[in-house]
Amino acid sequence: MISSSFDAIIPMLCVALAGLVVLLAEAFRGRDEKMPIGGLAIIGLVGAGAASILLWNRNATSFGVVTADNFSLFVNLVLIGVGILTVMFSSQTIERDGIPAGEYYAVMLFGIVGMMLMGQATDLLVIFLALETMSLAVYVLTGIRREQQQSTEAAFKYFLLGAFASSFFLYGVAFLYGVTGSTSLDRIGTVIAAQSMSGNPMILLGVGLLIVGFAFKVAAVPFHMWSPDAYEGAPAVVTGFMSTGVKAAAVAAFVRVFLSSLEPMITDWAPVLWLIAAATMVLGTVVGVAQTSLKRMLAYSSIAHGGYLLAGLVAGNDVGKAAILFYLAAYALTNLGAFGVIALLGTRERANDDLRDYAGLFKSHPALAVLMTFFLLSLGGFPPTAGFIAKWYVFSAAIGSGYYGLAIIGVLSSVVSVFFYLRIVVMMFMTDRDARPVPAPITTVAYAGLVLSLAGVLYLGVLPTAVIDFAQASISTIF
Amino acid sequence: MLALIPLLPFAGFLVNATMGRRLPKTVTGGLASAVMVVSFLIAVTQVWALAAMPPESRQVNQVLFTWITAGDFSLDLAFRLDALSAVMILVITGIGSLIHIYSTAYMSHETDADFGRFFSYLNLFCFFMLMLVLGSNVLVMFVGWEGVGLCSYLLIGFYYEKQAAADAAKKAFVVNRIGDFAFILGALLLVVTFNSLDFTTIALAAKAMPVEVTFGTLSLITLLLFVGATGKSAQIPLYVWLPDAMEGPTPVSALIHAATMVTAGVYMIGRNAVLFEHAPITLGIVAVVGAATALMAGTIGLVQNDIKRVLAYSTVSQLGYMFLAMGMGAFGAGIFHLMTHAFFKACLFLGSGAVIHALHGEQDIRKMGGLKKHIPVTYWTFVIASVAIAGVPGLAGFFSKDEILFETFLHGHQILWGVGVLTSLLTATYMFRLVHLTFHGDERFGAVADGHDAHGHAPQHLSTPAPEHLSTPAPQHSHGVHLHDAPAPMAFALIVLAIGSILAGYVGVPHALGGHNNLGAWLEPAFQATNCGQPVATGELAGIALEDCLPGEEAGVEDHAALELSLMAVSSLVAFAGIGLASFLWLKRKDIPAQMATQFAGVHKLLLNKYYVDEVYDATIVQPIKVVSQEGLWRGFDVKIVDGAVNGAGYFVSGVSIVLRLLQNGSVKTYAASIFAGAVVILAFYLWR
Amino acid sequence: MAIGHYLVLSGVLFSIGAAGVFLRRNLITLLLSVEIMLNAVNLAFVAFGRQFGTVDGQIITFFVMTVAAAEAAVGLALVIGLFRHRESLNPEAFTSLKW
Amino acid sequence: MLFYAFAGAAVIGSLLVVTQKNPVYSVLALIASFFGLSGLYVLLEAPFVAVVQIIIYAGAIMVLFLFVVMLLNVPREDAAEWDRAHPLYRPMAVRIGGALALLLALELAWALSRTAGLGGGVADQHPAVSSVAELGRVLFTDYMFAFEVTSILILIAMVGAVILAKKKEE
Repeated sequence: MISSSFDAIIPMLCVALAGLVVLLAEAFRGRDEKMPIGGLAIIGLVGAGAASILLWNRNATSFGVVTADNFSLFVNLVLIGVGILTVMFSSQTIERDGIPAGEYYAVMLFGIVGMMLMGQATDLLVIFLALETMSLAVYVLTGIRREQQQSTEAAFKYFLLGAFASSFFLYGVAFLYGVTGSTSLDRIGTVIAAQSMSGNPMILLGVGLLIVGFAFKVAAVPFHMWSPDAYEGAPAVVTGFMSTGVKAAAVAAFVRVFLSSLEPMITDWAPVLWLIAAATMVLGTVVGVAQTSLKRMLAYSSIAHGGYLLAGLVAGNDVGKAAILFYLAAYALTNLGAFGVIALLGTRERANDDLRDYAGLFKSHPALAVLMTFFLLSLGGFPPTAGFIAKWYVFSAAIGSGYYGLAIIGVLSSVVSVFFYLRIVVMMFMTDRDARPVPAPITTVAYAGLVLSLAGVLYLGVLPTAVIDFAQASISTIF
Repeated sequence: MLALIPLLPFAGFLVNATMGRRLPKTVTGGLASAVMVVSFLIAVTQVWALAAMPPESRQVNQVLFTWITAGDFSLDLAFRLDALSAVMILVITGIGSLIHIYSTAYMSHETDADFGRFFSYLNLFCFFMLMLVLGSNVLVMFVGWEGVGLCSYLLIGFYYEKQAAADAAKKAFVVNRIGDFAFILGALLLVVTFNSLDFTTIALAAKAMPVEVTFGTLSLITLLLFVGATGKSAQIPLYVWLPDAMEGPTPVSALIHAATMVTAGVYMIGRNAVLFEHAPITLGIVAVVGAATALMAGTIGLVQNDIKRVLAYSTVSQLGYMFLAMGMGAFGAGIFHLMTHAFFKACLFLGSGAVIHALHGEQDIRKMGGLKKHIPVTYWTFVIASVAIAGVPGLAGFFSKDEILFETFLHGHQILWGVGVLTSLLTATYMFRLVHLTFHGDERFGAVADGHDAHGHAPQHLSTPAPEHLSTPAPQHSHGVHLHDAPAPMAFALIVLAIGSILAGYVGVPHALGGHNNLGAWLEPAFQATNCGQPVATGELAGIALEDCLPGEEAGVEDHAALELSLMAVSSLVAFAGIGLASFLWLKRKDIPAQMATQFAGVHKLLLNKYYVDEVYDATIVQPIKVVSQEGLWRGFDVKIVDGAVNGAGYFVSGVSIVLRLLQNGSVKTYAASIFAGAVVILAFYLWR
Repeated sequence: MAIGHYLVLSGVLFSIGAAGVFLRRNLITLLLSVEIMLNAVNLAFVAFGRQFGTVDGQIITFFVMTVAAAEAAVGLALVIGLFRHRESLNPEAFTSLKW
Repeated sequence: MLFYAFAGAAVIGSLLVVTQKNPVYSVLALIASFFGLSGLYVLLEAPFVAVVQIIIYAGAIMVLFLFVVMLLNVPREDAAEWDRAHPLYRPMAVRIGGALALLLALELAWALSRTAGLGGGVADQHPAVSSVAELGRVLFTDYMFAFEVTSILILIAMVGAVILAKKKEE
């Protein structure tokens, strides 16, 4: 065991190292000295990306609990993308909001380590530790504007409910351990496959509790209630980060656990997830309609998107698995872009995230308005954007597995969801109002981040084949 | 080369969208028109090349790249030019060019920025519309389908300062989304059934399936697609948005809401002709819905007083005709009418635009009259188009409408035929009512200021001040003030379209009149399931392909010559009767309409209020939900402004939404309770199952 | 003692902890309740581990304790932050984010 | 019957935690409960866990809690002044929470009662492994990676706690 190679953890090591360097750099920084700390973070992330690409197809494992199969590498790349874009947007906002740069980036990088580990871990205990690593980092980031009551309140709600849900998750791990004698996914899988377990109440308890834990992190109904509050209270960049990164990591682990070791019990968990997915899509969409805060509106939209992801998981077929990965990438780019725009329009005193703050944005910031429109159209699933292809895949996967109801609910809710995305577009293009406090001029780096997201959104929408092939290759190696 | 046809307008859009606000109007308008004209020329050369091919293999494919793959399912982003899409691209680029040219003059009062915005939307629309018709599979078509919806929305709401325009835009969007919902489901079901979305593949596969006598998968698919079509093409029950869409600038009404976008549903059925033919139940529904829409919209059109609304209801009615044809399986006739209708309806809309332009925004025909001598070009083109739509022999509308009625009769649907003839009478009547009230008789446009409030029953939309040209205050005209006729670009478009309204019918002169129904023959292969256009690579396919490629028999056509001639005589008589009736009522005995309005006050009111459909929707869906959502107003939630985007069905959702969001009460304990309850329920499910 | 006894005890403790989240009007007690839940899980792990005769259960317990400690640190920091804003520890005092 | 004594201590301690109004008492009750648990660990032949439970959990973590309670100096619960903001929901949350907890306990008990093979003594099948040496060996071989991960976890917690609780600058 000890002799096993370190290969599989190199991407994580890169990011963790970058986190440490960032912390040290901050410690040795002079009081008013300017330091390109974000650059350090990006170097680490790019290194991790390169490592992930080099590990492609090598199926490395380390310590018996970490794997670098193509599935996790795909998720890694998504997470690295999330990280890089977040850093690019943060470059503007942390200075504006007076957030301590070193700590902020360090915690974020450590959070990414946790997220990557979520996808790479093949042991329930390690998944739990990764989950906690990721969560703690995100709690801290949520509450990082401690002078704002909303920020702290959001962090505390998120924290308390997160801890609450984690204990359910952990209890589930305990039951699975109690039945199979191991926390290793392989071992659990073999034990479950060897003997029919679906009559065993203890393993059902375990599966049910694991669903609670994962569904909480994915913000699925009825475990979603933390997310609108946390998303609204957190700084917009952090919201973008956690609405994409946390969801991607949680879905990755969810998929790995449920479609590999718990796959034999699919008839047990699929109906539950079916209901959760349907409720999530509907509720996220419907409640989103009544929101006036953009962050909150997009929070509900994120909930709905979690539902679409779960629909892919329920479908459970090859198309569905690839669809989940593709959806993660498409959703991450789109949502980050949207939150990036929101973040850049805020000021230190005010988040400027009310719908009315967007009136006449096309007149004052035409470029931002156009970018935002693309992101919103993609979130709404308009062709030819990434969101459309992603939804198309998920729904055709659901139909392919015979889940017609789920597909109809999904299509319906995505049709309805267009209303609230459209409201923002209407505000930006078809309303005149210039009373909004003028935000600071937007830096080139932040703009570059937005353009990068847009390029990704359009690339995935117009030429999705390459990424889809990639996703299919990733998924086929493990399941 | 094929891809250039849509890409040119797209390039125009990019330029105008990014730099339009900084460029002078001549550049933006000129560029936008130029790309359309070039696109038209390319389309002509392409169609020319297509025509040079043998009829059975008229198909040009251009695969740009593979768009989507999933398992063994793969989909190309590909364009396909065949007989059907050839007709469509000629109509779109041709009439599109004319309308662009017309708009350079019509929109010249706008500011540079708005002018650029208008043309960028218009170009974008043409791009999506061309995608829609050129797409070789359902998904590419859907891209265009959604895109034109979006552009239509942007263009209807072009004068967004005006509440009515903003509301109309939202209404159009919401109604269209309902249709789109059905369309996507239909598309997904197609994937499941055929594992393909390529039109040719589907058609070939469907051909091998038995015709569904009872309601089956094909019927469901086609029905879902048809629901999508009713949204886009304004048929019962989703037609309500089209009359309101007249809030957009008039060239938009001509291009989008008469000539092109609204016909997308008809085109889509034609594209999937084989599929629909194997689902006779759906075809029956299509026919009945089409006929019912034609009749209903025709009756409403009879009493409307807004010049554009009359035309809007006329459009709905004519679209009903097209669907009637499609429902009869007479796809060629439907597309034929689509084409001729594009000419004369575009001409009518542009003519009405010229009238409105001349009168500085007046749209109420009761305040017009006697315009004949003031704006002769507009008058004559308008009359020609009206004659064409009325179905007077020799002009475009006659041939196409007659083919539809003939096919309907031939298929033994005498009732539907009767409905069609009745609608035809109505069409002639309301069109000439429009002509007479607008161009003949007394000049009533001087008395605008005094008479305005006297009309107690004026429709609501008229109570808002002159909708267009907000930038120019509408001066009150009096007698003797010179009304300027359409400026050169507008006149050019009108004249070309008027000529088209006369001549367009001659591509489909029926056999009974010694013609060869060239268009019908041209289109015929497009409605068959052949893959003759594809290079035949595999041996076993070759046999089938060759068999399919044999020219179709035209048996039995001549046998019905006598019947067709007599039916033609009937409809010609009907057309003349309608025109005569209108002339009698609104020129000679102007007291009779007023008397009838009082004598049949109930009917008149019913028609004037469009059968109260809007009111019924309002009372049954909107109002109850409004009440619910206003409960949420105590938190200072401004429904009118903020929630305005959600109309109609949207109110329902927002009502539910407001109730549901109350659960999110901010207390961490409630949230924990939700998690806890979820956990307990899941465990209970597992244990008590 | 039968393993079942330990598991039932663990279940009871877990339920008490979960109930505690709802019963008290004090942020700190809420955190303590979560600690009870984690300890209940620990008990289950150790009991299972004993049954299998391996050290896995015990070792997992250490990790859970570490996590608990880390959570406590962050949680208490947040409580202090909240207290600074409102001079209150009542969870209902912090409901500015809602709907 | 030591089991019942320790179990009783743990349960009563926990109940006290969630019923006491004064957070100081709650913390102390929890420590008492931990002693009960610690005793159970001894019964399960896991003496090292028992010791750690006392030293780390009760000794360090709980002291941290106590420290914060003292720092904030809020000896009792707030009066219900904030609760009135939600006349409808708060008592409901309490009741629902209590009912749900009861349901959960019943569910767990019921599930366990239906699971076969839980009746046997916990020590029947395998000999206990309670040597600290063995514990350490496994911890630093099989669980080495998990162990390393906790270092990041703790680092985040440290940095996070500092950022979140630090007083405002300026």
